[in-house]
Amino acid sequence: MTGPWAEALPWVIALPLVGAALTPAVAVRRPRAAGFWAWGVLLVTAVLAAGLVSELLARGPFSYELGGWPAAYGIELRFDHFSAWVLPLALLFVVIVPFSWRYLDHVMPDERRPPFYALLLLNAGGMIGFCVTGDLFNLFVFTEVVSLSSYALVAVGGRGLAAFAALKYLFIGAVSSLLMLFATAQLFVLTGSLNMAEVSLRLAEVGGGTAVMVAFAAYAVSFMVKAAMFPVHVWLPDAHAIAPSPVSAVLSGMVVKVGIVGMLRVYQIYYGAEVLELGAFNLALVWLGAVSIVMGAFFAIFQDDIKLMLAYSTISNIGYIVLGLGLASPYAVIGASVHVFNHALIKATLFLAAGSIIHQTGFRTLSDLRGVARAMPQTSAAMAIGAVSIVGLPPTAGFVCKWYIALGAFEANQAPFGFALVFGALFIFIYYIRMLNAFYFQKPVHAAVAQASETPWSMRGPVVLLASLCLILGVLGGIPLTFVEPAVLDLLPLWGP
Amino acid sequence: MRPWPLLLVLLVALPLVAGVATLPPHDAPDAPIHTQVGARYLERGVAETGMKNLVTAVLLNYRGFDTFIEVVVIFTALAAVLALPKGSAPVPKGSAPVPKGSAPVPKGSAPVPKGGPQAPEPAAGSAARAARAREEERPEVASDVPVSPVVRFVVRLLAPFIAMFAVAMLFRGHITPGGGFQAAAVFAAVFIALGLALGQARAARLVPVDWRPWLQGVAPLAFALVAWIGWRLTGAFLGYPSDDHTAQEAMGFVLEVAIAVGGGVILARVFLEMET
Amino acid sequence: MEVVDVRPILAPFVSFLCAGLVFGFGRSIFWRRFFTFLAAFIKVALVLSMLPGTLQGVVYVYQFVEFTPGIGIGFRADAYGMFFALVSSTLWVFTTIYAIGYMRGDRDRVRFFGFFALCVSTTVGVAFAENLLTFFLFYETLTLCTYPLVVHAETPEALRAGRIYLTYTLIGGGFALVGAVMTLNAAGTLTLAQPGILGLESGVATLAVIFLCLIIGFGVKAAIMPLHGWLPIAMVAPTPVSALLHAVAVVKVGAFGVTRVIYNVFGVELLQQLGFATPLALLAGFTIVAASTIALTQDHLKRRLAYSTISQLSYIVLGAALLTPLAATAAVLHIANQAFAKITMFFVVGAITRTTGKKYVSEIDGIAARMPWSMAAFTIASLSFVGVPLTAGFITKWYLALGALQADAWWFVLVLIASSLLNAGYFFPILHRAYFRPAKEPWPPLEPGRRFEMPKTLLIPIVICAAYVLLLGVTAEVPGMPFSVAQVAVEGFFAPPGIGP
Amino acid sequence: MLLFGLDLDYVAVVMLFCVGLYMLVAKSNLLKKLLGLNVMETAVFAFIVTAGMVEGGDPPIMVAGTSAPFASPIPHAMVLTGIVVAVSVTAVALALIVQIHAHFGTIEIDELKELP
Repeated sequence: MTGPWAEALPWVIALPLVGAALTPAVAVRRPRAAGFWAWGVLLVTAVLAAGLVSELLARGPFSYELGGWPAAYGIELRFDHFSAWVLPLALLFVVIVPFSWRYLDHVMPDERRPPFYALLLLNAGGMIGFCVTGDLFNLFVFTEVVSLSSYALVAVGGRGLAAFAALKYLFIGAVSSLLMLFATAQLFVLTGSLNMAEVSLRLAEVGGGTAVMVAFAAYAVSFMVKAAMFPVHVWLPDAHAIAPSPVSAVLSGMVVKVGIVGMLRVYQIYYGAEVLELGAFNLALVWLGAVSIVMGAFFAIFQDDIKLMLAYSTISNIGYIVLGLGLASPYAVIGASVHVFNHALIKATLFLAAGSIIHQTGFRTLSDLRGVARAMPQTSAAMAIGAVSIVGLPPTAGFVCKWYIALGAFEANQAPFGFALVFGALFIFIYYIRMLNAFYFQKPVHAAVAQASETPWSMRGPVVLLASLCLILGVLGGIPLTFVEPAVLDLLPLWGP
Repeated sequence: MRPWPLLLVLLVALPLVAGVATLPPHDAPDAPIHTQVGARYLERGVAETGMKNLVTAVLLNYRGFDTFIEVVVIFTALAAVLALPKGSAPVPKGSAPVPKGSAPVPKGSAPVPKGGPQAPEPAAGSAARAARAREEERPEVASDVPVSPVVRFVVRLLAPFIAMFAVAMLFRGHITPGGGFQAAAVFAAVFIALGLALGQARAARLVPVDWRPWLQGVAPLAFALVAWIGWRLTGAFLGYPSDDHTAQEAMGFVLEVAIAVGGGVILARVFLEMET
Repeated sequence: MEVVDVRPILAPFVSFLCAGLVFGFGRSIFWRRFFTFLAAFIKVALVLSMLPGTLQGVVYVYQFVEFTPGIGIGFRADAYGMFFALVSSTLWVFTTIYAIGYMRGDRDRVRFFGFFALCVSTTVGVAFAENLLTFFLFYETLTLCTYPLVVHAETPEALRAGRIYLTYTLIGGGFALVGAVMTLNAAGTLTLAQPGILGLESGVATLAVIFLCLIIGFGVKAAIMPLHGWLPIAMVAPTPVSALLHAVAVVKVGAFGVTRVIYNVFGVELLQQLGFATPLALLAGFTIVAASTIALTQDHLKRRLAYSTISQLSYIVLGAALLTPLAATAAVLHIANQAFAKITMFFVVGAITRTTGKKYVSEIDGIAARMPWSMAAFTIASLSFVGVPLTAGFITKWYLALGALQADAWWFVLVLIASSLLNAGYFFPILHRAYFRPAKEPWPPLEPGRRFEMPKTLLIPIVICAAYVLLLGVTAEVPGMPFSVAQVAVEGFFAPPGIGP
Repeated sequence: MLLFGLDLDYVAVVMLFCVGLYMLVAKSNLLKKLLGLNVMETAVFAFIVTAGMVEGGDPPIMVAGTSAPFASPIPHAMVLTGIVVAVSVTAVALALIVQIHAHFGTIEIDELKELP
């Protein structure tokens, strides 16, 4: 029962990956062409993703059996409602890549552009694959594509410190990947299968046990590291702050979400099998989420570097998502899932706007950037909208998730966390208001800042577009719900107490 | 010695031991790992895939998509190495502080931050030309330690045989342990040995500059091609026509060769790029 | 009777569009004024065009988009919302005229007028909000839009004031959000179309928390003591902003919110059972007296007005909390009465500062000779606050007193009397100095070629607003005047549950 | 082999994993850390291969001379993929270490931290 678009499912993964393999060859004469090539490939990918989503909306979740092998014997691709995330993901890439065309001028020489864009394409393809695969080992391999390209993308912009931040990211990321592989192997040993649905069924037969629990814990820790939850977030701030801004937007907005999507997949397996009582684990998630919110905000307050500030706020926002997942009530999980997308959008806005400002002025600290809004009004306005949005104030996209998760907290009778969520967000606003004050209401201290010009349109267009989307989705908050609600309602009947 | 690493290790070790302790015993033939999917592969693998080496059958056919992504991973490693800044710009200890982050070069009238090392290299025309220029400037022997004539002689003597071994692994892979990846590793080993013994420039000539952009991506491209052919023939991405053993073998062969060549080239290039 | 009509959403949208156009093309003075006035008049026309229907009991509704399942961003022009929208859209016209004169030559006028328009947009949005979520969306947006106005001067003092303002209002907003969320959990709906949506079955403790959260949330902007700290400090803003903040937009939105909570979220019946309104009434009574007392000690003109505002706002809260129809009428009416009188005063004070540079009560000896029109207007406004008959303020106090007696709470009448005396105590010295003290030094002469004491753009709004204060006091019972709208609104509050107004 | 109910092969794998982890967290030299990571990877691969083994099993190659029981082919394919991934990670890590060395002149964390 699949329509014509279902055939596109493997190609939506293969296209960016093959595009990446071709990038050096395509750009051999004109390295700058790599950027246009990558954009074209992502555009087609986005069209395919849109087709898949339309298929999903028309007929519900569907599978693709690679090589024609029945699900458990080959690799199964599964496009369910959570997979719909690939469409916004591809679209965000389509917006971010044009921004990087001119932005890279000050980051790297032309000859390194082809591998850079190849890495971006690999990153996109890896994430798309991660979202649609229905096979545990395949999930691991895609994780590695994403991680490996992310490590490298962190380091492309600078030398010593960038390489160091990337290496730190690599070590921690590699250990987390290993934990994931270990957990996969354990489940394989227990069930004899790697297909998620099959594993879930077989786990129900095998029943619980320490090994099942340890596998779950290994997955959880692994994905928490990927998502940069509070105690294991140490790799994130340096890596995200030091990377070139388009890369920061990708990493902060989307790559950390690999951890969240992964967690959702593991939930699907375990809840489907009903072998573990996850109430205690959910409670731990709620606490970790709350602590992440506060600690992320707390660290961010002391930052002067705008990108470092944004990087810390990612930790806070992941805290929201995890808090929502842990609360395990329908509204909370819906809010968390919606925030996966909204945060990507907001963070992309913020990082691209910050990148524009850095690109035009050459400064990156608040104290240097005073008064920049007069010189760059549109970019600063985008930054302001992003800042308001990330704090979750209406009428912006950030509010939607805060509303849902708060609703979920009270629905789950966890009122203290509802309060913590609402007021924790205000705590975060302290540092954004500092930023906005500096940009708008203080006198410039550098001539370069006062005389900076607006960015070229290839950079301003994406920023303005993303900022407008932040506002529009604040009002039309119901749109992401179309995809998220069925997925959550599928998942939740199996959910803990 | 600081105590916290040990504590961390203990903290990790206990749950892991607890986890593995409750797994089904691994040697038993009735363990799930042998009775589920694995059993079908052993029973019907040869008939379904036409490959006697079932590891290869799993690798290229049943779970061919994994292998596709796997060659993408190794291509990612090359792209990563290529994308990193080249050349050295050492900072002597105790010199001016390096600005945090990749401080960009401002445009126009903006003052240039002090972070000299962060400044970009001048854009060097076409990538290919630049790469070739770099190859030509490369000294005959990259290492500053002179290589002993004995080593050189032995390497030159053995290199063809090792390469032959790699080719054998590639072509006998369907019936003996071996296959594309193993061949790629051995190819790369020959290359690195030659590079160390004879100088990188001579080794680099083995992989012509003009071919590199295509050769390094040949494995993912071959997978995409085979996947497309399979899609046309059987209606499934990366599907092998189950009744046509010739087609199965041809497709598998293309993939193995592409993996060996692509993997070898990538590993060799990673080695070439790792100059200090 | 409910009628689907696009006007309730069009009214806030007009000034929203205007803000966009001002930001886009505002560098040209002509276009900036053109768009602002055009939008202001269109908005007044839109609101007025709905008035006849409202008086006949028609309610215009428009559902915009669904935000969360079952709860959309909806607009609903019931009588109370119409009343508030009328006040704010009318005053926007006057404040705009005044602001053009006041801000002449100031910098960053694009930003100023853009956010000004946004503030009005959100205020009307609050007025027409169909449910608590829509209400909250506009309520918070208002907070953000006023911030650039508060810190307009960009001095460290202004930034500090802005920070305090944001701290108060955003924390308040947080409470309001929690309250709204808990209401949705308890009632399953957030609509403001009914006289009360919560019921006793939710449990008294939950209801108490909801009441507390919502009252704190909206009470911050209504400046109920002890949540008033931001208001006097925010006085550093330019005078048109103070006028807008203190007379129309911000504080009234808070008071409006409190009224909505009492009458449309909880409902009279439930609150009478629960008895939550009594402490609120006591707090409001305390605020009325205490703020007036503080106002006595203030020498800075705008600060004295600010404390007066705090005191006057609690009339609205008190009126709402007494839970009787007559007191509710007073509360609704006072939104308009206080707005026109207080905006007159702010306009005058701004004009004094603009013309003579004086900011303190002690500095304005004999100013009536220099600025007769302004001081006449100020006198009318003062009389209104004291509650002299034939002014708008008298109507409020009369109905409030009747309402208090209706509620058997005669001691509030004492509060009202004390408040009137205190009002006289801090306004009459100003008049005394202005009219009867000789000037300490000669006032600066009229600019050549000018017939009146100040530019017409400043004077016209002052005169019209003062005239309106008198008009409201004299013609209260005339159909079509605010009083009749207020009566329709109050009928809605006290309608039996289940039947919309 | 079982001891006190513990499968010693698996326990050895966990111990190897811990040795690698210790190297990764305790060593100051970046190269040694990388080696530690590789040891950890090897441990996990060993775990997978061990799990796929069967008592007296032959390699799963269906040619003359082999007979049942066969080892499971899937773990071998997994490990092969894993090794390639590990090689790739190692390559990237080495490239980064080379850069760090070129830039700072050292690859000791202790010394890197003292740099301004």
